[in-house]
Amino acid sequence: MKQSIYTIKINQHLTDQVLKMVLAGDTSAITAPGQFINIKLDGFFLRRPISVCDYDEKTITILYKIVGKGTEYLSTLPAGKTLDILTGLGNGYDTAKSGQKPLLIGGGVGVPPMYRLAKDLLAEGKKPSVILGFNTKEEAFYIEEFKALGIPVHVATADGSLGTKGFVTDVVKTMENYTYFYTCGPEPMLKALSDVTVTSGQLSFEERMGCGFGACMGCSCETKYGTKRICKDGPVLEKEEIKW
Amino acid sequence: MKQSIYTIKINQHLTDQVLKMVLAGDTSAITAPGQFINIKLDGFFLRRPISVCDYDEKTITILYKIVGKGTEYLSTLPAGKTLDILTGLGNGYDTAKSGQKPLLIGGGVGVPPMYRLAKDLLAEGKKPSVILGFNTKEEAFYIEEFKALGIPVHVATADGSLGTKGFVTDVVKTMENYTYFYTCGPEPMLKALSDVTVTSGQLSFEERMGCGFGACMGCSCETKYGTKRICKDGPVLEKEEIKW
Amino acid sequence: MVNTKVTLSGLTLDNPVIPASGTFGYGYEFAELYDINILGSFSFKGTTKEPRFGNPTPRIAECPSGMINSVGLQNPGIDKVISEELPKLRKCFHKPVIANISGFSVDEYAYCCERIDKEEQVGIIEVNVSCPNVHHGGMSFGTSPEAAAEVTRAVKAVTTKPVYIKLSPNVTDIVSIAKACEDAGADGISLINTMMGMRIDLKTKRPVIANKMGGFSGKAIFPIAVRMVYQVAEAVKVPVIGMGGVSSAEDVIEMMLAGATAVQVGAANLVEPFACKNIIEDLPRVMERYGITDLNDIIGGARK
Amino acid sequence: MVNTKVTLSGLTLDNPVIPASGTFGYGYEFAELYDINILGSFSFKGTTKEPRFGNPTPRIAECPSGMINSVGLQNPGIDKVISEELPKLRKCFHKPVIANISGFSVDEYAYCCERIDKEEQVGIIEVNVSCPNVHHGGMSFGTSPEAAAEVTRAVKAVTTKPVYIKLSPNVTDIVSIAKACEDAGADGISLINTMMGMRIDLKTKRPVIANKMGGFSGKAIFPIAVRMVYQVAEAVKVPVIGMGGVSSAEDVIEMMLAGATAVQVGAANLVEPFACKNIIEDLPRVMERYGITDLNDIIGGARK
Repeated sequence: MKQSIYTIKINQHLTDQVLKMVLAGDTSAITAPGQFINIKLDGFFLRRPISVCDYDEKTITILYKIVGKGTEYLSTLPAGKTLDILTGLGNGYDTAKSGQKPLLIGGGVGVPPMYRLAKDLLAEGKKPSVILGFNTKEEAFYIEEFKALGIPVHVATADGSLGTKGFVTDVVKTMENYTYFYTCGPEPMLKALSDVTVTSGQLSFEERMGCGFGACMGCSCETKYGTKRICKDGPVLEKEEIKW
Repeated sequence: MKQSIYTIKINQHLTDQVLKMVLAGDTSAITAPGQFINIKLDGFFLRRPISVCDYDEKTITILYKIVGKGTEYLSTLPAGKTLDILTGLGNGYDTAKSGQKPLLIGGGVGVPPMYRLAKDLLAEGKKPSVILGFNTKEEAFYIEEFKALGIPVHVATADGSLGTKGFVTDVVKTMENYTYFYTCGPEPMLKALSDVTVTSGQLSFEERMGCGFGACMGCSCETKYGTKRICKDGPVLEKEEIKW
Repeated sequence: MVNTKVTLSGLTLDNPVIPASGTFGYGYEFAELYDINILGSFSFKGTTKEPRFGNPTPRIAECPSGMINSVGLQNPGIDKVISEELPKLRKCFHKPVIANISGFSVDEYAYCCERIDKEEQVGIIEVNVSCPNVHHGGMSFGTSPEAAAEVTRAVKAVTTKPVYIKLSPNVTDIVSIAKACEDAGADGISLINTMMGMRIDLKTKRPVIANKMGGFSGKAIFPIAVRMVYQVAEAVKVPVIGMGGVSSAEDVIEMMLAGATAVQVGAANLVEPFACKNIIEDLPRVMERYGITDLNDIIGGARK
Repeated sequence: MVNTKVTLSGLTLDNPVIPASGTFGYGYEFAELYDINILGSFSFKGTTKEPRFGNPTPRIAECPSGMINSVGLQNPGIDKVISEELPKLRKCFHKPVIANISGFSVDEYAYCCERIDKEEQVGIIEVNVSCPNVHHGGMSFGTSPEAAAEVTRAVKAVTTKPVYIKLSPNVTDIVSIAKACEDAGADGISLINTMMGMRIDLKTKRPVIANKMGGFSGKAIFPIAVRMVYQVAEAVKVPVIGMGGVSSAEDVIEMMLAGATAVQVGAANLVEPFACKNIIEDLPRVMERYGITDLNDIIGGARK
């Protein structure tokens, strides 16, 4: 983990409620896809944890949804404004276990971390496929960016306004011989996926956090291998250890 | 009283601890010299009351000293930044009672309101003289501006590094046939002045305020004519009514 | 179209927003700023039998997200309030007001409440039991169920209008005190009064407040107020007026979800003179945002 | 050159800055960030006889200038703390630590304190009496002078090291409880623990915290903490460790002026991982700014 100051380069709407923010600064603490950053916001006490969508030597890209006053304030910040951020938080996904044809499943705000994960898997010479789930076409985002990676992209919307009508699980059921799965999204989706998937995999969980770096025990959960902190031992857990 | 948004045009140091700020916005609520404004600052609960040094149709000029975290923050604000301010607060000085040769006495942060007061008295065809008191030459400010009004300007410094060595009262004792006096400054100075002055006059008081517009009774004081609120019935009181 | 009307002991308010006692004077400073008849009601400056200057100054201290005041119940006394303040107030406020009464003995409470009860402008009598009891070593009436109940009984015996007891939060068991007041005949409970707090000036190395300690209010105490309103509303049958750090329409809704039938706005008025006006204007929009069509539907909703 | 050394019951600290229990784990998360040996000491995670997962999640809520937590004393239990945590801690922290002990019965407090008393890493035992007493309808030990004194006596009977009682602020009369602990043999008093608070989610219309209420901490409660530290330090002869919303070197000095001999930093560590390091580095400069050459000169200075 590192604490550093970042400068907003881009902060623009992708949909009515989802924005893309590009932050310039030290990215050396980020060690795996699926990790998150924790952002200090003027006028708020707790930092706001947001998963990393992508990063390079000089910038971090996050895609965040306006869900409360904090993210609402974040959405109003202009390029050039600086932010105090903790980076390199959480365990992230382990790409070593993916096998040759891993399946990546992102639901809503769970979509962003799948992007960097897909890039890393491709870099390792693997052949990932991605399934993106949204409520409606209006709420869908980043589909083109995933397609630009040159990987199979399946989309599901609850109202059928885009791609398959239904949930990501409906698409997963149609997929064959995938070697592993990685997912991030709302807990009901994660639960459903751990039931319908035929391989083992890694699931990224959300929980209200105090510190985001393992100090306060605010976001603990019980696993088959004992108590874990979502912020430090997670957010990624293995299918086999999860107690539903 | 009016609440409005103002834009900082100038915010520059006059001395190590005293700054001049020019604010652009609605000045229609200001009705008399010696009134003050109450400034909302991000990250602080209470507004910060500061006396008006001068104003015109479009701008307000304040001179403020860094005395705590609030004014320290104020001193860091760049031109262009906007502020939520209450204007037209307090009773201000009554120029009608001045006579032909009023004496204006400002001590330290009590100097600023004397400037607009002098201008108004001049505009009424009177012949004000001003006495400015500071601790040292380094802490002195606005002397040239007062001289530019074409009025007699006497300066006293506690260490004698500028003007008369001593207090404003030492200068007052040497003054002859003034018709009235107006003053603003630290309470010990006000007390001393009410003793050495040979005419009646008006004194502006400071007190920790809650609201600044008469609602909370935080800054009450007892006078010979009953209880008054420094923020609403003051800050200017008449020599005769003050209970020391 | 949403409904913001709520009813306190038979008194229907256009909306639940009520400026808290001591932050709105007797109304006129604010009447100069906006038509205060948009308010649900308002609770006027705490009134005592004798005129009071209050505590020595400084009486005000800055805090993170709040402030400390030690005004000490400055007021002109019950006689002048009835002979001068209420007639002046009648000119700018045409709704029933909440008469906030303080005392330093049971008799003084009863005396002032009996007097104010006869004023037709008064809709509700709000009894502040946070004052020290001069007959019991200055311990606040509000810190003991027995003392709070004694005041309640004495006031109820000489009044005809609804009596609400305003409780102090500086206690171990707010519920037992609220219940004691209800059992003693209180028509409703107002909470919370200010928390006892202190700041020290690093330059002078002395307390900022001349009286050393004072009443801490503002956004900072909102989570404590919500907790106590929730606990008390769960325990009593009479209506609860919630207050403590309320400064937005969202806060009003949160207080009502905790169990408040109406909500008072205090310190916010002092830093934001238009706070109540803004809250009242925002309320319908915020209600719609959270799918609320009638405020009466959400009172105590968080307990369901 | 200024002196920041202070002494608690014979234990001299390089500076008065101590991370508060529950905000610093058992130290290693922070040891990865900076050399925690710069700390005066630190109070490790509240430890109980049995391992505890704590309360259901969500356990955290945002507040103005603060936060609510309802972690519920998650800890591996006294056995594992002694067999695993302390040996790990010894590697990154070479000073005496403050052992924070919680319990749900007098016997449990005594059992855990007797065990931890034998660990040479432990310099002070800090007994958290804010926990519910399972033998008395879950009323917190810290809300009654008798219960707090009973815990103090039981712990003192089986320990050799200085015992500090950490008090709950959710009481009517903090002084009577502090005095009862002192009379029962406490070597010092730590205060304040968190305030009971609650937030309600306007979207779900339910409390944010799964347990409904939780402990409110952060800058927001600082004025309440300063007031209680002032009151307690004035009333007892034993040293007081002050805490509650401390987040800057200025706050440390204000707490000491109120009467604290040492100061704990809690919630600030969670939002500012380098909070204690920053405070320790700022302290000499801030002391000079306010003309303080030795921190021992200002302890209780606001009372003089």
